[in-house]
Amino acid sequence: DQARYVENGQYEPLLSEKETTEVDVGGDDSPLPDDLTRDSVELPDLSEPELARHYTRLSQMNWSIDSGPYPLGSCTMKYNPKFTEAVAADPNGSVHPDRSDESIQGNLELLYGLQEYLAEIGGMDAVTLQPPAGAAGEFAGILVAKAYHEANGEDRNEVIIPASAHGTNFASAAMAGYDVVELPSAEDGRVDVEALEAAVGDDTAALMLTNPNTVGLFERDIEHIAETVHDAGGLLYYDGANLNALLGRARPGDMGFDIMHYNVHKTFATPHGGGGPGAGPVGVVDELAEYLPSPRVRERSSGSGYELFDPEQSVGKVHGFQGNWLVLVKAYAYIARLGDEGLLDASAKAVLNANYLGSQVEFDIPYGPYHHEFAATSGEKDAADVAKRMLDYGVHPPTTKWPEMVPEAMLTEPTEIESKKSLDDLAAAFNNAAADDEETLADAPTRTTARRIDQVSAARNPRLSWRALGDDE
Amino acid sequence: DQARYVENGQYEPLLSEKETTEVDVGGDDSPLPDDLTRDSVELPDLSEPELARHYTRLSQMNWSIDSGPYPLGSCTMKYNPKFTEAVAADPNGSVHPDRSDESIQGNLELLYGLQEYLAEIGGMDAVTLQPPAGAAGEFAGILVAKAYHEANGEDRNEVIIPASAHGTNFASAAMAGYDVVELPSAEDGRVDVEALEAAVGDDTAALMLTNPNTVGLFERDIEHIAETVHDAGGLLYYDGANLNALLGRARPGDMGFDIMHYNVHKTFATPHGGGGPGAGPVGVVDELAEYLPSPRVRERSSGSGYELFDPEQSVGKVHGFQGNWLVLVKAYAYIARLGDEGLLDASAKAVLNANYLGSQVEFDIPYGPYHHEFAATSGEKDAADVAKRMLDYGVHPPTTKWPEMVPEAMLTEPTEIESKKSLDDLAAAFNNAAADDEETLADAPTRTTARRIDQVSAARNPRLSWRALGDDE
Amino acid sequence: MTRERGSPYAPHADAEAAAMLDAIGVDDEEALFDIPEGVRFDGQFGIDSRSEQALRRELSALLAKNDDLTEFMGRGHYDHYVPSLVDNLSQRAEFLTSYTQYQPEITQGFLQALFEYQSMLVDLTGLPVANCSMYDSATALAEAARLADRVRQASGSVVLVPEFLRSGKRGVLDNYLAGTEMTVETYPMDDGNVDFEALSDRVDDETAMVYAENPTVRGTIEEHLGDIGTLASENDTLFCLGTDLVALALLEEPASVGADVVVGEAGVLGLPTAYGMGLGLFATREEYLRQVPGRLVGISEDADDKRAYTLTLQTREQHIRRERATSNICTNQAWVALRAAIHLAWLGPSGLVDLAEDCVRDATDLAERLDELVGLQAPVHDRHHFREFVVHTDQPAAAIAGDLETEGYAVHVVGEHLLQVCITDANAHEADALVAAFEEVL
Amino acid sequence: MTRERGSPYAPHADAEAAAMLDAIGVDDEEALFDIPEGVRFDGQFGIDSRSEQALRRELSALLAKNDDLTEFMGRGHYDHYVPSLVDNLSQRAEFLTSYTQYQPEITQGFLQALFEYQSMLVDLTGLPVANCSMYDSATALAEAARLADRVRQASGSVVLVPEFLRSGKRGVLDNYLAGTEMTVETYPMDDGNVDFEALSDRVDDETAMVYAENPTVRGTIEEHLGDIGTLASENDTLFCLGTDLVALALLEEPASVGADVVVGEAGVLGLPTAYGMGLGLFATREEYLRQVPGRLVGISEDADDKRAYTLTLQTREQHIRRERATSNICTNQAWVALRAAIHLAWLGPSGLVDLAEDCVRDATDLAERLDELVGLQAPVHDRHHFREFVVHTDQPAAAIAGDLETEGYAVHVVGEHLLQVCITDANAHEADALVAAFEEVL
Repeated sequence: DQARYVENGQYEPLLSEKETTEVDVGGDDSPLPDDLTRDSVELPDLSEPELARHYTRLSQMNWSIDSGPYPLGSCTMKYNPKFTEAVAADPNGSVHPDRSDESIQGNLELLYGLQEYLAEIGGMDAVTLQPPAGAAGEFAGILVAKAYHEANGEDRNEVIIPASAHGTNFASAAMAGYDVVELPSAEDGRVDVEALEAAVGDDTAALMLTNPNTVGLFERDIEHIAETVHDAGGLLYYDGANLNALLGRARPGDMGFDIMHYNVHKTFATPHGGGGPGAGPVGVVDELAEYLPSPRVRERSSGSGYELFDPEQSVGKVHGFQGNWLVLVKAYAYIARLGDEGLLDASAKAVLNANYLGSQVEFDIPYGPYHHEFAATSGEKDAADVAKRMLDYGVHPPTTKWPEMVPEAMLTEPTEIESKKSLDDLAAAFNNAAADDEETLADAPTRTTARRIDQVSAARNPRLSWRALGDDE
Repeated sequence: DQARYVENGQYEPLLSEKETTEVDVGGDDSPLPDDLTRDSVELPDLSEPELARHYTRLSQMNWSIDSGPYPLGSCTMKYNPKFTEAVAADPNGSVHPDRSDESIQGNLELLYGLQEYLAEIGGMDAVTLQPPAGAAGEFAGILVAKAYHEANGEDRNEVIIPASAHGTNFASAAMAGYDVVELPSAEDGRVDVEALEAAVGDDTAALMLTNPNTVGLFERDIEHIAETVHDAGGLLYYDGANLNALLGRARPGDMGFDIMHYNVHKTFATPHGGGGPGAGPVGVVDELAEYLPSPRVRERSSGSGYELFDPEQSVGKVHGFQGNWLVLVKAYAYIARLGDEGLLDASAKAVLNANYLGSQVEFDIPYGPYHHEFAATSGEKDAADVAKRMLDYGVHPPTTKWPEMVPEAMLTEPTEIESKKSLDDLAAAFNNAAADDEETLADAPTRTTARRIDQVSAARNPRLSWRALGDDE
Repeated sequence: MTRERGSPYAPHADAEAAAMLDAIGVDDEEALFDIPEGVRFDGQFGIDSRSEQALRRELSALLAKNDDLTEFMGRGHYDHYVPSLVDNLSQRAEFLTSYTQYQPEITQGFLQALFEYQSMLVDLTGLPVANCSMYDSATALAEAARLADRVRQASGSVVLVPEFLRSGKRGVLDNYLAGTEMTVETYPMDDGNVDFEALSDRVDDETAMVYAENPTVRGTIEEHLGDIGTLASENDTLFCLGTDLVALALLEEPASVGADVVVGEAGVLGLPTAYGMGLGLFATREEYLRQVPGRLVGISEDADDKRAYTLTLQTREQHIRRERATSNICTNQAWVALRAAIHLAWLGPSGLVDLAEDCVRDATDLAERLDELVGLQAPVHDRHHFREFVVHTDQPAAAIAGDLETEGYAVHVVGEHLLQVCITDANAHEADALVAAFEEVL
Repeated sequence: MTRERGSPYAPHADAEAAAMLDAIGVDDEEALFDIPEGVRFDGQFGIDSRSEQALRRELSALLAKNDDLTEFMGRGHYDHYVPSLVDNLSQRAEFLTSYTQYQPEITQGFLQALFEYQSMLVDLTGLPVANCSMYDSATALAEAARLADRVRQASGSVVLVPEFLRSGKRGVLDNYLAGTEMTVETYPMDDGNVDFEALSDRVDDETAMVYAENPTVRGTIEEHLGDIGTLASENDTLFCLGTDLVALALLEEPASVGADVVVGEAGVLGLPTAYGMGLGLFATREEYLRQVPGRLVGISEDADDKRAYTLTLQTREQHIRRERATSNICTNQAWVALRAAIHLAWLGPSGLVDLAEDCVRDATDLAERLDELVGLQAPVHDRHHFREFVVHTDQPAAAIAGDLETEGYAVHVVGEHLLQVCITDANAHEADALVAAFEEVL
């Protein structure tokens, strides 16, 4: 929060605008003949102090969970405990993926432990840690379903997904080659059971569901839903994005789900890193374990030590190696730090916080009772404008205009880490923005690094590298 | 640089304003009888996420060398190489000071190596690493001088110090029990040799000098000065604050100095930490080595390994243990990273930068030729006001109103780490402020976290802890 | 926040929680859970909570169970020295603990860093579009094949890949294409390079994409890239080149050899060995822009007409286009891209080229030294090498590798009598020791 | 910044340096040096530049030469587990790489953190003024004695210190008083506590200050603090109490026992074992405010009438008052104070009290267990203990300590037949192993 002395209309010049050098490649001193090398390389050329300042400045132009509330609905932005970074930085864990099992017993034991923790938490029988993100987990999970059906000689080509589901569900199912059947919501905001009954059939490979759903409601009919899908020969897939609501109180496996993924960068507090890396382990019931990606970790039959193994009918690989190791280490550390009581309390406080915040926000919340998140509606006001104005009140706004079942939706998930005071500030930001007039909203934000950014022209005239900048810029 | 939503007139509430708890101490579960315990403790009581946000926010309200230019004259604010932190964090170096020499050969070897490096760089024969700061080094050095004179049966009670010297010189000499004789500057800004000749005598224990002096001038008459002091039986003390100007080009030992301290948090780039810790090793010529603080490190007579030893006529201790170990490690790493060529280049670029910046600044610079720093004068304008206005131009201002030999002084030391572009920005900040009218200057700063702060009322009505805050605040 | 039990990262003092419950109008937290009795879980996970201190000790001891081997391993996962600057800056909470940049006005910093990452990939590949990350080189290759599926002009549905391809990469490729019409076939290699004649025979109307690597997984530098580019172009098929961020600085520029898509590993910079964790680089031609998978950062202006950055062309992505998205990718490797960018910038062009040249020199030297040992022939392929090379062993390779492990060194076994050895700046100082260990075990 | 040689942290490309020289009007950098020929140095230091990577390897190997001993050591330098939060936040460049807060408008963050540190010391000591650091507990004690010299009402010039005082502390005290009229004398101890009767006999008009410690350097908890306070007050002499940040949470509050100055070690929190590096705490009464050494942060308002922090009462300091300053201290331990404050806040009041109580419990338990071993009697002093205690050994203590070192444990030798053993949360998990090691070597 120092003086921002903006020069030449840039908040911070690009590395390329500071200094670049073009160096020749090849020639007499080169270890390679010229026909195997490029001619030259031009790249930024700065000293370490200049880089330190550049990135320190950039960081100061970036919101984070350590900056303040970050209540993006369905994103579960929790505090990332600092000690997990120290654990992940342990050089002993820094090994090559082709090392012999015998020589990396530490890594294997940790991964095995995490498989066990996750299986227990989700009520699943077997877990793979390979998928490097939630969407990769979905894809892996759907591949498992596909392999299962194919092994049973069944040709099922549809995956049923509620309209309010995360976009990745649709994309992952489609990537696996499935036709997507979209399921409308019932009036109460939950799965329309009749519509589901009508939709399931011989073509149904799976139903993908998150629970609580994307407006925070528990699918009360989950037992019936499961029965319906199972009776039709389909499988039930659980999108773990909202698992933080249920820790220790309900488990997807107990609800009848056959496959699930875990978003460790949500539920288990691994840092989101401005977009990743995450990890999306997949858990399945016993019957599906043999289809999981390969390799997994198991105890050696000798009873001492661990080994990698390929599940018998494995779908193969969804990552070139074994996924995002550093992220998995942090997830393990988080789970072990909290233990049973901590996990139980995390979801209790996450739900308490959402409900308290909801009670303080003056916008209407059409659906309830909600758990870890709620979808308010900004009504007459444009939700995106309200969100921009909230920036001026020193908080990050919720997810806006999604899910579409709520008009001008503001999907809000404070997580358990916010204090009452912080929630009160957040509520004030909502309510102040609600009280501001249209002009103020349209003009917002005014107190941020950058003012309102023109998204349309960015897409219409894509400039995606510094080479795309004209000389006049 | 996010929205600053200032609440209740505070940029960031105090920890105590967020939440405190008073817990009872003693009672039945206490391991101590109540008459040996206090009754209760009241302290801030916050969760880790709240603390992370608090201190992240505080940090963002703080200028640093990674924020931009920090040209405080005589402070030598260099970039602090990040890798030195990793070296200092090595758990193997984290040992108790009472460990046996045999069991901490790593620490001892590093300290010995640093003693040797520093001796070589300063042209000194023996070095102690014990003083935890520059002023502590001065004090230790003056104690050495005192012990030397006493051992020689001489009763000398005066230390001569130029008027332009650092305040610590005066205070350190006084702490050691000396009367301070202040030496005026000659018209050319250097030591007034005639005045010195008049001042030295049987009472002269030492002359304390920095070279280049505090307006960046090399004391051209240093050989004559040394002779004068030595002839009178006094010793020559070198204040190492400005050593960065001379690395590899001139050494205090070669100039006739008998004692010197090194500011490793200046010359050798250890981070200043918002005020410390630093380290102020002291080097002396052979004749004084036996008086150095105890213990020092030497090679074992067996030729293998290192040991601590007490110099025969040691002045004893200036720190409870062996000084600021973590700082010394970083200094060693910096020196070894640069090596001869790097050190030589550091001073070349430090002097180049000061001279280039000086050539671009429109304020008058009365004294020269200067080396690593120059003292400009803001003339009719109040130097403190100009400095406050420079904050608005996105840089840290120079040291102001000191040394007093330059009216409205702006003592400026950019160090070697600034690029031409950065110096141009700095010059622009000087020159823009010079062009601003009095009212603008008096009103400055306007773009900073806090506006101009009232220093007088802070001192008149000291409120030094949160207990001193009234209920209305 | 004086609380006896529960999450250490939930700040609620008991009194605070009570006030909140009161405001909501319920008696306790359990009343907020709308979970049918039948699916309630009232068991225990059996996970003991440990203090931070105990846990650090426990996990440190756990990871210390790994044997402390000096690795001379590569084959797609490489170790280069990562400067402290990278750790220091990337660990800043504003970077590490931020989410995807949905509100660009307060995430300009990360957006600019990703834009700079994209730009450096553009500089290095010569292709004008680079996304801001895929998971790893395997998924990047698979996404390239899916892009080929979407953009192919002809009816071709065959993806041609080299005979030598890591099984992990092939596995991912197969899975990503399982939902398409595309099939994967291999073409032969000739002494560690593409068997260009054989490849020419294979490319026809049915070919949707040709994939080649430089360097190859066996460490050889490919000598037929220009020919492959021409071949692909003549057959209206896509040429996808696999490489990495260090190799790019030295070897032929992808654009100059006609590459349509460049994929590979960018985590060679910024990440130390991390048990296979990676960073997939993905760059392509402008004409395929709207078919690119993953996130793109572009330039725009804000209401003050200042340059600003934003995620752009999001209509390609899953959260908007859903089942018609170019990919399902959402969470990606943004932070690893940030690290790679810092590392790249720290090296600068000279440092990067020097590093790349050493990858050739050191591999050449080490191969020569091993070749001098009785019982070893190296390199097996009569090519130039980058970082790694294959060694023929007279004795069974697995036995030698096992013995080396006992000596404290890890290398790859890639055939009954074949080892693979990788050398970089991270282990070059141990080269003498490795040679000595080989002498010991032979 | 393509340059072949020189400082890696100076950014000048050759062309840039040339342009700058041109602007100045000289031909080369050497022309800028106004150094007489006679004192020019044209030799070499003989220091080889090493790359960051090589240097990290080299120094890692160097420090690995230290024996890896589990330490049960204290005597003024203690180890408590430092949470990762402290490292993470204190390493932020804005804190670590900032200077003293001479421009408060852009250094509010550090000023507030130091103000909070001062405030927590005030909370813990009960005294209204605390500075924001001395170098360590030894220099803090010495500064207290100098303060006593400045504020003393009577003619007294004797500083009374306990018979058991670390020699380092005593040495610093002697040096700091060498320039004054003050002298230092010792008073006897009685079974690890102050021999109050003997002390009473010693205190008279000549006494300027009485110094006592709680806990003492032998780990005993002092039982006569209130009496000492009264004694001092009755004799118009200053009572200076030495303690530490953890002990303060549990033991008698300094203000309540009449302490005029509190000194001691605050680096017990925030710093791990650091070869004796410390953080001197210094708190005193309001009436001595203008005689306090070191930096003070106070509250003020800015031009917008908002609360703001600033260094204050600087006229006490060397840069203004020069030879009449309260101390020569300039650079202090600000960053260590920041770390201590974060650690303290992380613990919170309950955590801090728990930690302090464990210092009593664990020391008591360990002493009991060692007492059970044949050949050891512990604790030697029949007092309550905090963190550490003295053990009598039937065999020579040095031999036992040497043997323990061979077993991997370090303890203090404090007499021919006396060892001292310190236990904290940092080594408590090794207590069983220590007892076993004792059994082994006895």
